[in-house]
Amino acid sequence: MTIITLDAVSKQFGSNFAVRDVSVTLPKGSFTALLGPSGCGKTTLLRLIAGFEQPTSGTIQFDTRLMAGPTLSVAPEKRDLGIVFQSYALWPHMDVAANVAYPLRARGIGRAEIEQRVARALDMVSLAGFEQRSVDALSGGQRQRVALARCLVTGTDIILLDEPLANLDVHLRAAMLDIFADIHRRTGATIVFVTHDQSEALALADRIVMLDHGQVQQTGTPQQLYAEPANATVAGFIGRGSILAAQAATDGTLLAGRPINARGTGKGPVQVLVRPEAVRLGDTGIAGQVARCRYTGASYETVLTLASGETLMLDTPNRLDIGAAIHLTINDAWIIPG
Amino acid sequence: MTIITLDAVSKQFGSNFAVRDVSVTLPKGSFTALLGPSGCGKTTLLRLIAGFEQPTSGTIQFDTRLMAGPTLSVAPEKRDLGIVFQSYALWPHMDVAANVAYPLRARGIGRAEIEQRVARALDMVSLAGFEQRSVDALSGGQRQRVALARCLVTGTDIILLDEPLANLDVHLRAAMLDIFADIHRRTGATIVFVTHDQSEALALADRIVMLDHGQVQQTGTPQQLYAEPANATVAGFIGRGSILAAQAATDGTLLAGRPINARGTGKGPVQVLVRPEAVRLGDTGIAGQVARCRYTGASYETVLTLASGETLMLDTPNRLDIGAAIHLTINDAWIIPG
Amino acid sequence: MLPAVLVLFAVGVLAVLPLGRLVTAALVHDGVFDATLLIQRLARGATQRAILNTLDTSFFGALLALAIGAPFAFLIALTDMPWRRMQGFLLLLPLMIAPQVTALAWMHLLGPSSALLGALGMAPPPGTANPLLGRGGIIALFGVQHAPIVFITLRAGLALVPRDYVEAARSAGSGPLAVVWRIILPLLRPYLIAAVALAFVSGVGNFGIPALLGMPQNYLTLATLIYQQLASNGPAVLPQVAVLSLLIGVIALVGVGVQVAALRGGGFAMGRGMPVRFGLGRWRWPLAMGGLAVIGFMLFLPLVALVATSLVPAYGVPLSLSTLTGDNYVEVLVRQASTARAFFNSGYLSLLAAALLAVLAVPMALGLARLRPGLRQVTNGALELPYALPGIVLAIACILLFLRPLPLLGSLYATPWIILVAYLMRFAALALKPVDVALAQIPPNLLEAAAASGAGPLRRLVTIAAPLVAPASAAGALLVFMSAFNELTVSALLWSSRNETLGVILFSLEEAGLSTQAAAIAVVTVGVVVVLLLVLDRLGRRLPAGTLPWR
Amino acid sequence: QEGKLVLYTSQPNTDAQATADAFMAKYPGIAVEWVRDGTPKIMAKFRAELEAGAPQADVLLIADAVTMEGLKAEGLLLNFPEAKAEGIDPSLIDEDGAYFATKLITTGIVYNSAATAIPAGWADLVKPEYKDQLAMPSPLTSGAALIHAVTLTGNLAEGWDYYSALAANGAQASGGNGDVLTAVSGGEKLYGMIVDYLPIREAAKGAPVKFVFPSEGVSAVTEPVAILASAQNTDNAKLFVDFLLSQEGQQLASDMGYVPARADIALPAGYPARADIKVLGYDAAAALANETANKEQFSEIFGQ
Ligand SMILES: Nc1ncnc2c1ncn2[C@@H]1O[C@H](COP(=O)(O)OP(=O)(O)OP(=O)(O)O)[C@@H](O)[C@H]1O
Ligand SMILES: Nc1ncnc2c1ncn2[C@@H]1O[C@H](COP(=O)(O)OP(=O)(O)OP(=O)(O)O)[C@@H](O)[C@H]1O
Ligand SMILES: [Mg+2]
Ligand SMILES: [Mg+2]
Repeated sequence: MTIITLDAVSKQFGSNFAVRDVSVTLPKGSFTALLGPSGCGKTTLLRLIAGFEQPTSGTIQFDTRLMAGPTLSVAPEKRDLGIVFQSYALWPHMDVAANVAYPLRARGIGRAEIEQRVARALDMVSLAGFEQRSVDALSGGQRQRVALARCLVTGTDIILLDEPLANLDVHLRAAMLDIFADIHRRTGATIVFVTHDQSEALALADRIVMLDHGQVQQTGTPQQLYAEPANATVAGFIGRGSILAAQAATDGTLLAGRPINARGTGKGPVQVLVRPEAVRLGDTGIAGQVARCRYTGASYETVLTLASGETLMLDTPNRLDIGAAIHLTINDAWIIPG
Repeated sequence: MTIITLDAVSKQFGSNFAVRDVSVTLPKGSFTALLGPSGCGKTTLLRLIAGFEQPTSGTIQFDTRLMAGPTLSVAPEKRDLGIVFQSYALWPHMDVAANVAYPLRARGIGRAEIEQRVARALDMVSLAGFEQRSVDALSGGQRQRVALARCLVTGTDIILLDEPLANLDVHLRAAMLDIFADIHRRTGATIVFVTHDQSEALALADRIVMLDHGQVQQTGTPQQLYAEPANATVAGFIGRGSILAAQAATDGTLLAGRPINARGTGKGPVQVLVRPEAVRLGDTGIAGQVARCRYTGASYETVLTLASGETLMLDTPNRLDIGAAIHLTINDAWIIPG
Repeated sequence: MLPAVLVLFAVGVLAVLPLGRLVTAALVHDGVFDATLLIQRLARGATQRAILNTLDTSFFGALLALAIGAPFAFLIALTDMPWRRMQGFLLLLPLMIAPQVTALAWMHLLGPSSALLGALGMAPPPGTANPLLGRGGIIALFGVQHAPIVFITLRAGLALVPRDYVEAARSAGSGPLAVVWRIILPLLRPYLIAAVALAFVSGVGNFGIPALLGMPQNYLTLATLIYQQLASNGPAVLPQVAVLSLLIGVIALVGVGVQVAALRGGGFAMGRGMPVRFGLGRWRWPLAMGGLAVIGFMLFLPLVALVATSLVPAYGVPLSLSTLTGDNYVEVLVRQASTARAFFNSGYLSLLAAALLAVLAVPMALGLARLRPGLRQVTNGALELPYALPGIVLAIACILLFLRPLPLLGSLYATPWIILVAYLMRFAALALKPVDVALAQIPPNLLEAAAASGAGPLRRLVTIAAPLVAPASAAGALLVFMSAFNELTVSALLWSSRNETLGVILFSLEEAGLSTQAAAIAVVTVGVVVVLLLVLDRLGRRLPAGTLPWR
Repeated sequence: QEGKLVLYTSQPNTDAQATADAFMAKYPGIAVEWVRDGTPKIMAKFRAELEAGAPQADVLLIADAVTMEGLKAEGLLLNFPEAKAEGIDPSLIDEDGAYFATKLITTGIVYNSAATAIPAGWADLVKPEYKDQLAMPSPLTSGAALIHAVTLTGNLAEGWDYYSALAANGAQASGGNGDVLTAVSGGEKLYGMIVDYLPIREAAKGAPVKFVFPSEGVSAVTEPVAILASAQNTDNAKLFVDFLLSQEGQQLASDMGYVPARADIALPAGYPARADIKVLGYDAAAALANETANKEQFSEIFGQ
């Protein structure tokens, strides 16, 4: 239950900015996703918070305690936080219980209490009874949960997760999503997790910080980022959708010469984001030609080419023939700012 | 354009069957996905076809040529096929052109022709101009495409792909899907690809062979596997959906005491698969309580608990409160055979 | 199948043949098995003492090597200590310098006539025995000589410890020292055991140090006991010597076995990842200085003493401006044609051995990988034996083997080629090890991709496997070259007219009491080695990382 | 007078080279191939070759006669009674002409110039002021040292008790003559038993050592030369033997710093007059017969 405040934090490797001028406040008990494409600086940002890297400039505070600044950097072991690595980083020379007990040992806590707290932490991740297992004998999801238990065991207020689900298969991933949500509810810790998978971020986080090229693109709730992306980068990264050119005026927005229902503000030529679920096929409306049709099970993801040459994505219940001419209406669009 | 025929193929490692009694025919020019959970034997099956493993029993034929049987095994280098590994397996000591040219060199083809065919292969994967690049200086998607070019360059009839998209990010993955489809169209080769990602299999393949525990669960088109899974394993693995208990009779099927529209045949107590898109909320119908609601962007994936204690998944446009009581109707269900 | 057969054949020629010949000499008399000689030998006090001394000095020497090598490995591999690379480079030098030269240098440093201590007024008074003589000195120099082995082995292990393991421990609340103690050391345990075992085996087979430091006081190890037996009784005692060689072989085998078991049984699968790097903060410079001081003491002081000795006209003459002379260098380098010849001979024989082994290592390692695990272990062990045995033993085996003309080749005896063959036998393990490791690290997919591309086994070997492990085989070749260039004991019995090696020249000068000339040769050899290493270091910038042990 | 000659010798490198060079200067048609090593090692090499059935050497030129006696007894040496050995004391020549002395290498006492007590004879070395300060070569390593031991124990009244007294006085017996020189000139020991030419030569270069011909007399080895029965180049070997025994060959030995075997050649600088060197005799045949016993006796005394 700690506020994490980053103020104008930058991190350079050589001349290359991995993180540039990031200012964010992560409220008490929030569950924040750091989202962005590969190489955008997510891991670096997490490592700055954990204290494994020192910012080139800017400050990091936990509540009112300065953790890193121009002249000072609190060592990672003094920051009292828990971190789960993408590789899980379980120590192969210790069994499950010893891995989980390690942070308590490092704090010099008594044997009896350690035992009890380890049992509690393993219970929380549904691994009671695995104490004596070698970590090499665990499946990916089990390892992940041991790593989680190790970071929960101290009752820390800050939990950092680096791509916690990246190595798990689809079904395990869904199960772990539930566990994370559950842990968050039960501990109330301030959780930060790194992911490049937008669906993970949407499903899990209550706040998303979207990064690109080391800079914050947008901060907000999942719904905000999905419905009202702050720029084309965010719009392109989160959810499926098409970005189309349109004309905005005070009395409405025109796309392909037809009025559409567009949220947001803008004037003159603008870009609008159209989500597949906002597109309906019809007998009239904007004309297009089927360019591609891909089966997804529930429906067919169809891509149309519009008269302007732009492409538009929508879901159709049936396979459409490539090249077929169709018409569509757009129920909802978002004028991308800037 | 080769028929690949596997007849009663088994492969044991020690006492453990990685592949058990697999018989499939992959028609000329087909694009087949080997789909299944981790460890189900997909890679082993692919390696059997490639000749890196010898079957414990059974035979493998390309057209009428016996490739592997009780007494014979043609070496991989004599099978004249192309393979792309999940790790790409590019040779770091050669540049892009040398990697792609290698299969031609191994066949003793002349310098001038090599150059020309390498250029054509690189062109096919949109990597013209990358000839002199070191493979270490390529992104994941580019490496993937180099590996693909290397396997295309000989004009082979059989292309094997092991989890070709697993290491790529979402956007690259979509782009590569297009490239694979395109290559298939242009070369007409018999393509077999391994994946554990059902959406990849649905989108790309014209046939899916679903494996579990080394055994074939179902073979068919993507639509068949999605709509009419042969058993609960396939039903649970492909697409989203819920498996519920129902009562089948000649005059219709009852679920929670109400008639539902169920395809398939069965008598007495059966299991039915209900896809989220077949569920509609309403004021009347089957009663349920919201157990979980997860944002996915386009909608909320909502899980209900039914009176029977079973859970049912559907998509709702809005977030429903946990615990809220609702009613629903089921438009379509599939009676899982067996 | 074929590669496996070829490997077994190669191992047979390189290892089993010479050792088998020795075993026959030891245990078969007049065509019947007869262990009485072995039992008689074991019953002797001198043999038992030598066994004890061998175990004692090798074990404590290995521990000392650990004490010296481990801190350096940690500081150089894990921290941001300034001048890491240079220190790593310097730390390898003791391995590249012949043990005899090391011993010589230290004796010259610490004896009553030490020019260096004399200049400082700290030399022991005349009549004081050299403090290095005896058990303590042998252990100390084993420690110095074999510290690089520990360093290299541990560094290889440390490079595998992923950063995540360390960072997970730090965010769990452990400071850097606790992390080293509770995470890194346990993870490194197999490497620690392997390092100690390797240093131990090196001690068992070492002749130069106990020869110079132990024999004057009749403190004999098995290696020096063999030498003394041969020297005093001549070849009449060949069977006896063979028996002693077997004993060394058994001890060495145990050491090798421990090492193999350590790296296999206890080995943890460590994920690859970014290497660990601790910030030392304000300790950076003090630690760098401390490291340099230790290296200076270990390496430079004795070398300077050696240089000082080489600059006086006769051993025992104090170094001063009036006694300073280059005569020893002129004598050995210009007047004695044999020295120049020896440089040439040692040069080309070592180079040939290194090149041949580098080329052979790749197919051998590939073949080894195909053997059944049990057979593979045995084969590896067999290959290490000629390296672990004292060179003089191997030399005798070679004489026994190659004296009679071979079909096609004729007699190798009295030609330089017998030395080359002995080098190939002795150093095969050195060349094979890095290649073996590198090959294991090549993803099998790379070779499979080549097969799927239509390349047959030979083509795969030449175009894929060989280039990929080239850095490793180059590193192995480098080790072979250095070792062969500095080697004294193998060629001691195998050289013939005009085929003398550097070691032979150095040894006979020392034996003739011409310590100053011996020192001059030693200094020149060290110089050549250092220059070579520097050239390699230059080249190393273009080689892949990890090719050179210090890069 | 052409072809080659294979020489196995224990002469130091420089001397071996000089000898070969001088011989080849005289017989340009003959190529001398020489191999040099300590006597035990060169013998080990020879024996190994013998065992394998292909001995390489034509001529042996090694430190001591006892080894030659042994070889002769085994019938490995070629008798060469017609050798031109005039001018050499017949006692230094084998009666059957199997081996011939080429020089006299005596063993005396060396001391470091820092030593306060100057030894005059062997008897001094067991005195308390020499305690723990004597280095001597081991008969187990050096052939000359074995003959020295045989000679001293045969001529001194105390016999082997003399060696026991040395051992009790802390003498260190190990290695060869070179090791003794290193120990004494390096100051680690103040006194040593050693062959004459090493300290005399080094002292001339400024090494802080002096050599004493003890008053009781010195032992001597003769560095005998012999032709092997298995020699391939017997004619050249005979020429070589004759050359070594000739005035020219003997002068060469003197120039190299050794006492020549021929009485008519002057001693090199640094030596007293030939008449002042009292060489103690020994019985080579007995020495050979008792070789093992003597070595064991020695080992026992010095606990080796
Ligand atoms: N130790 C380092 N030295 C030099 N550059 C680094 C270092 N760590 C990261 N970088 C660079 O900083 C940038 C951001 O890296 P970072 O690991 O934070 O990205 P990421 O968003 O976590 O990417 P991914 O999703 O691939 O893990 C990259 O360009 C990376 O190459
Ligand atoms: N060389 C081998 N030796 C022993 N067992 C093996 C070997 N290769 C595969 N197996 C076993 O065979 C089974 C099938 O493995 P396979 O690699 O084919 O699975 P997969 O379906 O490709 O899984 P994944 O999706 O994880 O790649 C597994 O239980 C695996 O452990
Ligand atoms: Mg990252
Ligand atoms: Mg697989």
